Amino acid sequence: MTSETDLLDLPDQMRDAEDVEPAVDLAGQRMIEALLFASSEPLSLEELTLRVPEGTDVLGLLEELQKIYAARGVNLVKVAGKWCFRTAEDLAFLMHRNVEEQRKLSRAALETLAIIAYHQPVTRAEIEEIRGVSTSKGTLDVLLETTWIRMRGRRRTPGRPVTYGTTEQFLIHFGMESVKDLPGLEELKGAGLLDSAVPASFLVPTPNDDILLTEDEDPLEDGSLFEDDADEIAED
Amino acid sequence: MTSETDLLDLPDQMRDAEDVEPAVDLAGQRMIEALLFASSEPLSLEELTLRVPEGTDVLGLLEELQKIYAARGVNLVKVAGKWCFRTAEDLAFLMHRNVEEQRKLSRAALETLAIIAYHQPVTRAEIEEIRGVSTSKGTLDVLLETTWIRMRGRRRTPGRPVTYGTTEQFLIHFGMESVKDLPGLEELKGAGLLDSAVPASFLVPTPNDDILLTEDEDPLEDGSLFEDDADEIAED
Amino acid sequence: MAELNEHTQASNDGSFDLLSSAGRDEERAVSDPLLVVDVEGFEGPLDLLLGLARTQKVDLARISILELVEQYLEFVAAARLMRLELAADYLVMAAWLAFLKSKLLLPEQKDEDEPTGEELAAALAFRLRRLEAMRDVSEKLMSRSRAGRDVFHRGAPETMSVRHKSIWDASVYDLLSAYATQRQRQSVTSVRVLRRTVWSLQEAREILTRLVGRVSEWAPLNSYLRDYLYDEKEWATIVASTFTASLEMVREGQVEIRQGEPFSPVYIRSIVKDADHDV
Repeated sequence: MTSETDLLDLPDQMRDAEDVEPAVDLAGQRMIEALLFASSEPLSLEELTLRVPEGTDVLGLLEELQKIYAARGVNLVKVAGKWCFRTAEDLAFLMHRNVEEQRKLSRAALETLAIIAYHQPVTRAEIEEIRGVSTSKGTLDVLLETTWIRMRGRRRTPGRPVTYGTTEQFLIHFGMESVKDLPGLEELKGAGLLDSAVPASFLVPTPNDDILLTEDEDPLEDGSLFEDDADEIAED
Repeated sequence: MTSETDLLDLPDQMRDAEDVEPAVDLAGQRMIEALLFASSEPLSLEELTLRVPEGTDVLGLLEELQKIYAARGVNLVKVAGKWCFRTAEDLAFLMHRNVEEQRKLSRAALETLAIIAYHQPVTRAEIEEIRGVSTSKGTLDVLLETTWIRMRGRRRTPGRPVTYGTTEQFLIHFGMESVKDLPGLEELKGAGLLDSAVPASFLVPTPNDDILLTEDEDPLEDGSLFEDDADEIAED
Repeated sequence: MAELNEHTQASNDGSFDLLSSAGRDEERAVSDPLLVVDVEGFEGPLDLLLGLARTQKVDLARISILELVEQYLEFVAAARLMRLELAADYLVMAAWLAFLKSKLLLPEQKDEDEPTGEELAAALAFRLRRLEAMRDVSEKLMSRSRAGRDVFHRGAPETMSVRHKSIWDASVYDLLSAYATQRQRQSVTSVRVLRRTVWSLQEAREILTRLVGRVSEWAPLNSYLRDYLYDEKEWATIVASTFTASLEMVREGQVEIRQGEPFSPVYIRSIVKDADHDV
């Protein structure tokens, strides 16, 4: 298409020149094609010139090839001053393959998730306080990736730490109607998950995943979610 | 050119059918082109079909592409039942600079390779019978290293010797679609020279690199492949 | 395996020429009388037979097996004459060929079980043809356009990028047991961390000795301890230790204690050693 347009724009004498142009150097084209295809790296004009018979108009052939391949699934492109074949940009989607992997949560992630579920809205510092160990950023990132937890807001305390809570996906995945379905102390004991000898002071909170923020929560400012620094400072 | 001739020979109603043929599926062509071009390994019809939109006539597109590329420096060929782009055979002279020095196979190894290719599945004892000389373990090791041959299974005879056969890499390396493309195969078969029995019986065997074991083969036990002793015993 | 290059005086005729490696043929034609017996080039007796057969310059199908057998036996005889050691393979073949020769020369025996000389000769011819055929095709095979030598596959493959999408999995049970285990672990740990201050008997005794020494009036034991009561939590250990210590001091005659009734305050006073102080 473009070549047609170009032709129309050409002054007359040029168009005549085209007519007398020698036949396409197919042999040369084929050689350049093969060399570029088989090479493990892009080739420069000089490297190509060295490999084809003397007198071959390598640049001319490259430009011809570039036109020939422009509309195809593979294009001839010049990168860093060297030439190579590359699959067409619009077909990049073909070059990806999605692999779905079943993955298990680490124990740290499971514990953190459980604490968020029971104690929500809860800050990272509070999670650490309950777990007795510091929580790596990675653990929360993994949990956010599961879409089972979300950042709810900011606690109205010094440092304004982010509060975490569970999501609708959490309920869907674990087949609960609401987080209030999470078993309490007696049920956990009954299921044999808690030792019956736990101290009297041992409390299992009643979780609350209400969309509405609690009284001591402020809304998250838009954008601040993705600023690691802001988050770090808030957590410290 | 050929298609033109074909058209002229077509009866009228057929020519009409041609006329209503839908336009070339350029989008599909580009996708197949890109997928094959990008890959260093041949791709099967199934692999390609999985990667392009449903309903794409992959085989038809492959055949079109094969015609388009037939005259070019890079050809679309079918090896080992799979499709791939390869530099044109007649340009071998250009490519020799790319060749990494390949280890030359000894005459013993070459003969053994040919015997395995034409007589597969074949045991070491049978190879020795044909060559009239004992085969050193080294020869088979060298061939296994080329990845052109593989241990297939165990022959259901006393001693349960290992059977050998060729691999997909063998077909790819020698540019064959299947072992039926082995040079001179028909003549050898006709002359009864692929027969292991002496003198020629009426049974004319055909090389068989089918993944499936033949009736008189048992699978290799896992692990036994790497136990030299087990192999030695079986071979003796 | 077999003996390699042996340079020996030629015995007589030219029938050994074929034993020499082809490359040296011409040289020797000029520079005779050196004979080169080169078994190294042969891959065993069958290959040697094939080499001998080739010199008959006829189609292997029409080869004279008898002539071939003669040639082979001559070769072996010559090698022995030159005291060359031949590998066992070659000698076994020689023995078998000698047997075949006698079979071929003798009038045919009518024996159903044993193959005739012709049949054995045909079998040998078949094996030779088969070996030659394999040799031919191995050459044909290697002269094909080979990947990585004559034809090339994609030099810079565009590797398929794999996008991993994780599907996270956890059951309610995983969740609850993680919670319960974790909470329980924390509560147990905190109990262990709590350390109690314990008054040792020795400490209590020292303190009592110093305090009681000053007073000879009855006074409630607890009042002596008031100064040392830093912490309510320590009360039990203080009382227990001092009471035990006081009992010991009573036994030693240093103090007296009395209590009006169960659970009432315990009184204590030091024993005055002076005689004029009445009890």
